[in-house]
Amino acid sequence: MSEIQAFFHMGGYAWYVWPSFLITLVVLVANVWLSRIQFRSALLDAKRRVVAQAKKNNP
Amino acid sequence: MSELEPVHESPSDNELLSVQGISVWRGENLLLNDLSFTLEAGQVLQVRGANGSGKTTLLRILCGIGLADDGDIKWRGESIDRRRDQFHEELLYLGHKAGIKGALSALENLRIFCTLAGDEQPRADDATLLGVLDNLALLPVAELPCRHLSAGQQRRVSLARLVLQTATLWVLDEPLTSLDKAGLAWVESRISEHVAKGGSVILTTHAPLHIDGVEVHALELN
Amino acid sequence: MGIFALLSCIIRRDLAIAMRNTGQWVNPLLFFIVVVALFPLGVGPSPATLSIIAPGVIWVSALLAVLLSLGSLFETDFADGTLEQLLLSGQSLALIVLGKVLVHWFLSGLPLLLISPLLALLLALPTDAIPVLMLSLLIGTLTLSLIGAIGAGLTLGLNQAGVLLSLLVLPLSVPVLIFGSAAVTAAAADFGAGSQLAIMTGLLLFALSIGPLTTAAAVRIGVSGST
Amino acid sequence: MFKWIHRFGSAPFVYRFAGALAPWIGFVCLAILLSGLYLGLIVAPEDYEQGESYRIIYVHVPAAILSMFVYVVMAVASAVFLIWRLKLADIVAQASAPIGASFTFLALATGSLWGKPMWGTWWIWDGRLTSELLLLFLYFGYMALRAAIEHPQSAAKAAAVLALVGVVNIPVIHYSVEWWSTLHQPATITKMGERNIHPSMGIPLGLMIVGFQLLYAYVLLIRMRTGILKRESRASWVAQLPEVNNTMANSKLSGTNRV
Repeated sequence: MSEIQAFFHMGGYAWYVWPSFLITLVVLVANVWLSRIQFRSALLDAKRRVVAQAKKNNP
Repeated sequence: MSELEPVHESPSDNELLSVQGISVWRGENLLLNDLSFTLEAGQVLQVRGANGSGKTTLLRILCGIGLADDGDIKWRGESIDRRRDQFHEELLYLGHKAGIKGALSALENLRIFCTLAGDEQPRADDATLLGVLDNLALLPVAELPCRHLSAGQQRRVSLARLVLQTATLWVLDEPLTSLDKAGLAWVESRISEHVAKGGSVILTTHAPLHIDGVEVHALELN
Repeated sequence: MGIFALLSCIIRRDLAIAMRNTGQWVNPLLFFIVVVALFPLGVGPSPATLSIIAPGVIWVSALLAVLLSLGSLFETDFADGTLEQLLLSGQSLALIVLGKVLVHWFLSGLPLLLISPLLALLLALPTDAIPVLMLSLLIGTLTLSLIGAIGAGLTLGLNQAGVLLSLLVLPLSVPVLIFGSAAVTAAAADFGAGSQLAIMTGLLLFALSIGPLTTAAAVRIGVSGST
Repeated sequence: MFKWIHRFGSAPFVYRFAGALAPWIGFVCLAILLSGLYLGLIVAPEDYEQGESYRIIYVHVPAAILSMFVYVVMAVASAVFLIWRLKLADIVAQASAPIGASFTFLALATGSLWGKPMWGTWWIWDGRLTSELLLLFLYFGYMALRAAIEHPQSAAKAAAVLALVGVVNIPVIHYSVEWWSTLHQPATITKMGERNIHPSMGIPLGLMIVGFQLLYAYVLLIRMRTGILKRESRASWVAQLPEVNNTMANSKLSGTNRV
């Protein structure tokens, strides 16, 4: 068994170790991604408000 | 009536309530915009405005049971949050909801109010209570559970507190709704007595007020 | 106004109201009995099984019954405007809350405790364990009323307050559940339940120290959030 | 002192400061997490008792630590909010809740994956897992209460009270559950934390914990900026922000507003 295969085999525990790391990756990335999406949409709302305000002031 | 104590740090010795820059947002709408006023001893302030203009909201905030997004309220020069209990002992609030337990009789409801009003106040005995209820034409229903009373009768039960409890500031939310002419006159004369003793009143009402010898200040909300 | 004068005023008030509204104390009691009676139907009538699960079943049912009744602790006073008058009375709101909680326990916890020996018999719990069962329910339901009142204050005036209340309070009531059923289990196995009951008393004192003050704060927030 | 807090607690300052700090924290976080993974998965030897399966601790333990840590941050922020009425503290608490809940979920999921080879079953009512489960319920309760109350100020205060009640109860719940789990099933497997850990395993674990902390900080900063934008949306400084006010010149959003 090559070293790389052994690494992925994880001494027979591959089915427990790799899903753990995978789910961790998913949760961490989702945290970052969702927070950035929400920030974008908050910025977008602020922009819309500025545009609406500008239209109201000089129609 | 307790003597009005001299106020420290206050511009006017008569100033009781000072309201500074109250603002309230309801979602995207500015309900109350930077509202400021002061109330002195012996003043009556009528808060006017259409339905939904924030009258009840304002009164609740003045009493310290509503939240403002901005602003300060001082009672005798002290923030009402800081000395809440002292303020509340001098306050009588008749809310939008009557504050009457439907399961209890008028007599029982008023007894509880008198007990909770504290030791410094003269405790009303049953003869006094019945006398007041008689004045308000409630004697026949004094022992009935209040849920069997009409809206006008329930309103009068809560109005009985005006003579049973002593307080410097009355905050009355629509005290005249569902009252007949006699009831109206009764409330107006209680207000003029209260003012004569140096008390103050803030109230909302749609009806025009006629109170003998009292100038009614107006606060218009839009 | 003295502490006891205030407490007795609130207690007499709430008792008088409850006396004219039988549902308030009968419904949680019926709920408790019905839920306990469902378990033999679900897990089978074998006395051996039933006597094992009996402490847990009685305790979980009692917990749910107390939570169910907590919804009305402040809600009726809130709806008719008397709660805001209590807030504005200038009296200690924590003491008012304590009085209301005591009445709530008297009307919901105490009946459960009194009917529990009967349910213990239905679930084949050894009779020796019944005194400990009642004692643990006495201490435990009082603790639950105190903790649950915080949730009742926080969910004041909300839609679906009942479900939310349970979601907030159930995790907090885990220690009471653990030690309550452990005390009964120990007594049923002829072990002493003294340490469990001592810990439960500690939990009660803890709830008594933080409960009323926190509930008072929660009620103020709940009332001020309504429009 | 008070003025100082208000100067640096002011919304525009925090908004800009968080925006400037976040990318740096993000880079450092990524570097530390990657080196922790390298040391933990490749360099560190296998455990003599549990074999390779022990490597799950490199994600399980940091998630479990952070799940508690975030709740404590939430509670401290709530106390600051209630005592000094600092709105920013409430934003911190609100922003922390979903992050903490996700770490708690992660601790449960990886704990379950670690438990399967050790105990032979996906779920066991072990003291720590049960505590984590109850912590998850506390997070859910906090978020549900916040969502249920319409009035924003009232929601903030009620949630703050709940967070404080939760944090004083967590130790009580934790010790009750520990006592309960030893009562029902004496622990047979010694846990990693209970014996001395070799540096070759300890260093990557430490790195992963720091990495998770930094990730929390990074996400918290972004969520705080979002919270500030939403609450201050009526303020003039928001309208004057370059990333908001360049709408006339450049309506394309994605290119200009990298976080």
